[in-house]
Amino acid sequence: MKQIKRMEIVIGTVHADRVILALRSVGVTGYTVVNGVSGSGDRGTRPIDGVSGAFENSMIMSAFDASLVDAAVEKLQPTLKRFGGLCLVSDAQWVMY
Amino acid sequence: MKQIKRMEIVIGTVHADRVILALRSVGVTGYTVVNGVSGSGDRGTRPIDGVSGAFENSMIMSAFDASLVDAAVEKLQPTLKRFGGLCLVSDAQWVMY
Amino acid sequence: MKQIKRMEIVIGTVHADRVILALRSVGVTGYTVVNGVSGSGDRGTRPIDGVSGAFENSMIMSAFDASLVDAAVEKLQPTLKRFGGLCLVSDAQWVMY
Amino acid sequence: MVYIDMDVSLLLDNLRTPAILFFGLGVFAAIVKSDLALPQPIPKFLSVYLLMAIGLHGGVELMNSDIDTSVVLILLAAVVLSAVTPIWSFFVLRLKLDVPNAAAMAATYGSISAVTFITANNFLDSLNNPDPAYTPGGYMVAAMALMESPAIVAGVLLARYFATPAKDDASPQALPQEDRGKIDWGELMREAFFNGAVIVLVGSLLIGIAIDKKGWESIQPFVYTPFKGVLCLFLLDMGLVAARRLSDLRRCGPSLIAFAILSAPLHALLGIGVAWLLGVGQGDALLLAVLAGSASYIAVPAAMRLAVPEANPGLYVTMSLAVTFPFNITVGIPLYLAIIEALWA
Amino acid sequence: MVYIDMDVSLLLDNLRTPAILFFGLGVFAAIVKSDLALPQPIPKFLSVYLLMAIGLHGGVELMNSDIDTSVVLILLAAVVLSAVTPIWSFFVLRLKLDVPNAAAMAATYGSISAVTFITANNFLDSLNNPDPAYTPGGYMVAAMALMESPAIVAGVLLARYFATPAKDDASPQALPQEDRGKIDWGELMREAFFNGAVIVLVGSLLIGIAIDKKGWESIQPFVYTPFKGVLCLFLLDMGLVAARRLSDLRRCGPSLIAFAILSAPLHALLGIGVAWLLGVGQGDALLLAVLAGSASYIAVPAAMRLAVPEANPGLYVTMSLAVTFPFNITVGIPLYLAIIEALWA
Amino acid sequence: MVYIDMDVSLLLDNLRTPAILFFGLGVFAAIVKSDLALPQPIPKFLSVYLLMAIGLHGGVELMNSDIDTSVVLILLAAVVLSAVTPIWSFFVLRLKLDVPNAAAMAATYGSISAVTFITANNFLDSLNNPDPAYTPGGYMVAAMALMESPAIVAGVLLARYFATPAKDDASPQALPQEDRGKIDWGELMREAFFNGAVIVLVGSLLIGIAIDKKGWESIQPFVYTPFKGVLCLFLLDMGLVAARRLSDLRRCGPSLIAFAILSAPLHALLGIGVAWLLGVGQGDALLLAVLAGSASYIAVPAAMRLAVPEANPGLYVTMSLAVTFPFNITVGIPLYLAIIEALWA
Ligand SMILES: Nc1ncnc2c1ncn2[C@@H]1O[C@H](COP(=O)(O)O)[C@@H](O)[C@H]1O
Ligand SMILES: Nc1ncnc2c1ncn2[C@@H]1O[C@H](COP(=O)(O)O)[C@@H](O)[C@H]1O
Ligand SMILES: Nc1ncnc2c1ncn2[C@@H]1O[C@H](COP(=O)(O)O)[C@@H](O)[C@H]1O
Ligand code: NA
Ligand code: NA
Ligand code: NA
Repeated sequence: MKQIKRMEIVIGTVHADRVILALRSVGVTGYTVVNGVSGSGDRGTRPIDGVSGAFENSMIMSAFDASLVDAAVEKLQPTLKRFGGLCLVSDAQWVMY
Repeated sequence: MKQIKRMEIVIGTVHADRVILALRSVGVTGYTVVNGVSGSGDRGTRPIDGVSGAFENSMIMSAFDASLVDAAVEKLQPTLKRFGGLCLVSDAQWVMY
Repeated sequence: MKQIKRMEIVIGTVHADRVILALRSVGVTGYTVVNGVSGSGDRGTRPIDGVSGAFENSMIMSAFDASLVDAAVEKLQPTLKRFGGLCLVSDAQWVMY
Repeated sequence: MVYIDMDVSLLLDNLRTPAILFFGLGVFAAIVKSDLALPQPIPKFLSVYLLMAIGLHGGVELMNSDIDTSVVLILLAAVVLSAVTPIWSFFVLRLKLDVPNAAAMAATYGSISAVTFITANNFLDSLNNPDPAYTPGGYMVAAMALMESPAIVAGVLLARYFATPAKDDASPQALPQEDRGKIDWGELMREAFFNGAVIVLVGSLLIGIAIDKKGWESIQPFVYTPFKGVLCLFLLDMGLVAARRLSDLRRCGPSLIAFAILSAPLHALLGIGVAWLLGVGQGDALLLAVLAGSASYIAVPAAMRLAVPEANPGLYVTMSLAVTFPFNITVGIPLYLAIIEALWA
Repeated sequence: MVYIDMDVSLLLDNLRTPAILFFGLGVFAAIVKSDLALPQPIPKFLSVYLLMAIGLHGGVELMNSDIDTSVVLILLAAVVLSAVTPIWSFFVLRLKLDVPNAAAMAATYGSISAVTFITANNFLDSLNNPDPAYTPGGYMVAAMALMESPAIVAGVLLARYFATPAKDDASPQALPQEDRGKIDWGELMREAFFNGAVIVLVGSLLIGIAIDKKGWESIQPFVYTPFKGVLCLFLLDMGLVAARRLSDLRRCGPSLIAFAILSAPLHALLGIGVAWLLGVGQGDALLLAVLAGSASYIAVPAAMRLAVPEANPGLYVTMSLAVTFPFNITVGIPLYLAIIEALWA
Repeated sequence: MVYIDMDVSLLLDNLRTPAILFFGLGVFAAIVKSDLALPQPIPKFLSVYLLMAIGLHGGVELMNSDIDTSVVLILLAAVVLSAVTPIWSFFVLRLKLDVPNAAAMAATYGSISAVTFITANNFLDSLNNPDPAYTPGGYMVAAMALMESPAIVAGVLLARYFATPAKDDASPQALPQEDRGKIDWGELMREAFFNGAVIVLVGSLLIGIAIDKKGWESIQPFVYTPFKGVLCLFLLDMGLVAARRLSDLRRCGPSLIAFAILSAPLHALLGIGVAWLLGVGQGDALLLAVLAGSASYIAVPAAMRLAVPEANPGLYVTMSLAVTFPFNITVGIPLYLAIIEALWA
């Protein structure tokens, strides 16, 4: 098992592509996306109300080496600043196989 | 980055509103909800079998200050006791922007 | 609150049953499954493109006692080796009720 | 002899309708462990469609039929049936189950299955019988609409009134002391009467009554013409789901399975008896039998998970979906009609 | 007196169409806190279907109608209306809102609601008026298709041109200094013209023009015959969604609600005035009124979340969906027709 | 000259059918990076519907047509084609791909695309040719149903028999030593014969055979009348998906793309040759050509991810969906018919 960092980002689905581009730009190619997520944050509640998709969120989870965290965060900052969202970083162990 | 706590709750979708009310009542207004989740626990397997929605679960993730954990747990206990579910708390760092 | 391990597995939906069987075989009966997940990893990008379901992933989260981790990992290794996927282990506290 | 012959031919007629064949296809796919699935929310969508369609059509028919005392009596009988069957069911089930599980199961069996009702309608239709007594009245949809809520109310009241610490319950903690006997009437009424399935059915029925001929004609190509085809697709999914639950039966035990199989014809006989007393036609009688004999797997489980969370849905949904529903749509419907034909002859 | 009588009877006619009754059912279900829901992606699927159906039918009708100068003038008027209404709306809204929110709301109200348009069509149809002036031309669908993009472009340009740090915005950080006034034209055009809703509508219109009679007949049983029934199901969901948003209205404040209610008839009057000047029939006039008076809740919000993320969708979607839309489909449509009938008489 | 003229007019006829125009709209939307999408499980729902509809209709037609030796021979030829084309494809593909990828791709191309088959049917229909030889028989659906499984079996057997450590595979670990050559026949049969797509198609075919005229008429308004319209919606999504995969083509390399484009007409010619030998009509010949020339993107990929997980779906799904499918439905179908008309003349 390898010690790594697990990053978790929640952002509007329409902006999820920017997050993925930012991650890729620092060399992170592994990620998992959960669509159809709803939530509440600084920008109010975002129900998935079925008519306008404008409120839908996505959750992006990515595990990568701790050395990439700073670069990733730096690349993500402008997107988060502009479009809002949540970004968490935690420790985890990667089961190698 | 700020050190916070990440709470993760899995509960029947029909009871998810109670969890959100409990969180809000202690001042937690940021959370993310994933619907259409299935699982297995003390109360048996809950497949999403398409006819009755009675088995569907939701996963609620919320990041907040460590100081709120005890209050949140206390508010959530009755709901969990009555309706079952899973509640995990872990450490994470919040990327400020 | 009880100190436990939180395992998180991302794998093709068609292989998710094997993961659950592996967990059950070591005595883990609590888990949560999120279907309809997309992602990117060593085996390329897996969009949910709507025609062929061949690319869809599932995310399986399971919380259990630290003593079971080694057995679970051992059982999961062949499936991960054969079909790919991600397996993370992290620390969390289980809110007892 | 004659009755048995009739029954077998009715049975075969029923088994050859497209809807039942698709149910069989779903069962087959589940048994051979096919990966076939109609993922959510498609089945939910189809079930809203079916409820809307049956409600609208019932409402329109209701407007075109004479409402006399016998109709009022049928509706009354329907309400009474759905309120009373849970009570005896509860006491029978208590022999094997704790209070919450017995109450939830009782509510399930007091209520109705809209798809079984639709399938019975479909079957009557496929018989092509020219006798008008074989054409059920639009008020039967109203009867169905009236049978969901009383059963839910009865079940919740039983659960609250007899509340004791759960015994077979898997959860370490049972209903907390302070909750016993306490009834939140507002919430109970909401779950019984404003349940999604109830709202769509009752609302569509009322809309069917409210609209004029032109309105009905404008929506008929969606809510009426393709109805039987959509039912096939829905039953394909029901077959998959029911058969995939069969593996849960082991955990339910033989006495519960016996209840699930026997209560259907028993309740149906009760319905037939009431129909006979009221002197209605064969079509109405069959539908009343099917309403009494069927069990809910949409509206009631949703209400029970909220109101009686201590009960295990793995019991009441499995019984209703994997045992009673298949029994009714394959064997039950033609059997009930054979009995009715024998009695009415 | 006569006008008011007429209006009331038109109003009642409108309220008795199945589609509006289902909208009411949805509102009722939300108010009584029913768990009824049509989960995603069903509403998305239905909305793609409705846009495809209206586009195809419009295209086919367009091919069958004479294209003369008056048609070209109507199309031009439509474009101008949707480009100009956002501008005055923006300055009015600026009294209460910061630049991004005022711009997003202005774009929302300059654009159109396809479902309101469809409902108006449906209403005209249900009147059964033999006068050909009551049958709108297929080019009205083209007019609708032309009104989405200009409003989006106008909104984004207003947001960029007047960009200042947001003031009511909940986010701690406003539009970064370097973004002000800077316009990514490629992205803007993509959001305005290649938006999913715009593509389906315009594409289907063009396909409706391209196919021959045989092609249309082959797809008509799917895209035309069941159309009004599908609309009922969609409006059921719209009722649910609109009423569930009512609780957000408190946070919006009375002046915004006043704008949402008043701008509808005001813009509709503008549309009626233009129609009157162009001398079109009552059917076309009603549709132009409805296009001008309605506000977007699908295409524009999607574009605004990308292009003006500083604006709060909780404001512009709520206003358009929970206030203007219900107003238009219940009261607005018959009201506008009553005005038109008075003017055209 | 004559042939070329004919081909161009057939090509234009084909490109003007609504279904193909919607495919084009989807491609356009993807190319301009529109956010248009039909999210899961809508496409899955539509594909189950299409398989069910084509199966039922085929079954009903089969009952109405005379089953003679030539029909049996066609069915036999279909099975042989789908079992044999993977073999030569495998050896050709091995020049560029490792064993698992070559085997999975070979199975993909041996199998069939139901939507291509439906589109060809649609095209024949749109020609309105009075010659009965242009109306294909219901047994062609049976032929299609028979062609999925042999290709899957062939692919898995090839993968197991020639198993060596993967070479182009991105995964650090190849097929474990102990798995080589070992075949789990039970699992293989389940994946080949009880695959969701196969079950729905074969099951609906059998149900179509089992039901009587009345049964068919009761479901026809859902499974037959709106069929061509639903196909448009599905092809809109196919256009989106196919074009969004175009960017993956770079990674596939020119030789694979050449295979994807060339194998379609080559296999189709094989099908035409067989049809010619059997002396069938032009309609049947076109369908056999299309079955032989098309590649799977639903059933086979699902089976390959289970049975040959070492193969990269990014290769075989992309080739089949983004190259062969668009080629066949736009150019292929009219091309094959032109060849058939030349040969049969
Ligand atoms: N503290 C939090 N915990 C969990 N999710 C959050 C939190 N804050 C924000 N989110 C998620 O991120 C989305 C956007 O957040 P915001 O930009 O703050 O409105 C919300 O709709 C939530 O889904
Ligand atoms: N140990 C666990 N790990 C992950 N998820 C769990 C666990 N226990 C319970 N869950 C989830 O919580 C739901 C309700 O749990 P329970 O009330 O224990 O049946 C289950 O259906 C699972 O989705
Ligand atoms: N580093 C990672 N972080 C998050 N998810 C990952 C990562 N690597 C792989 N995954 C997920 O696991 C799936 C299979 O991974 P792989 O077998 O490496 O292609 C991917 O499609 C992703 O959804
Ligand atoms: Na009953
Ligand atoms: Na407008
Ligand atoms: Na082929």
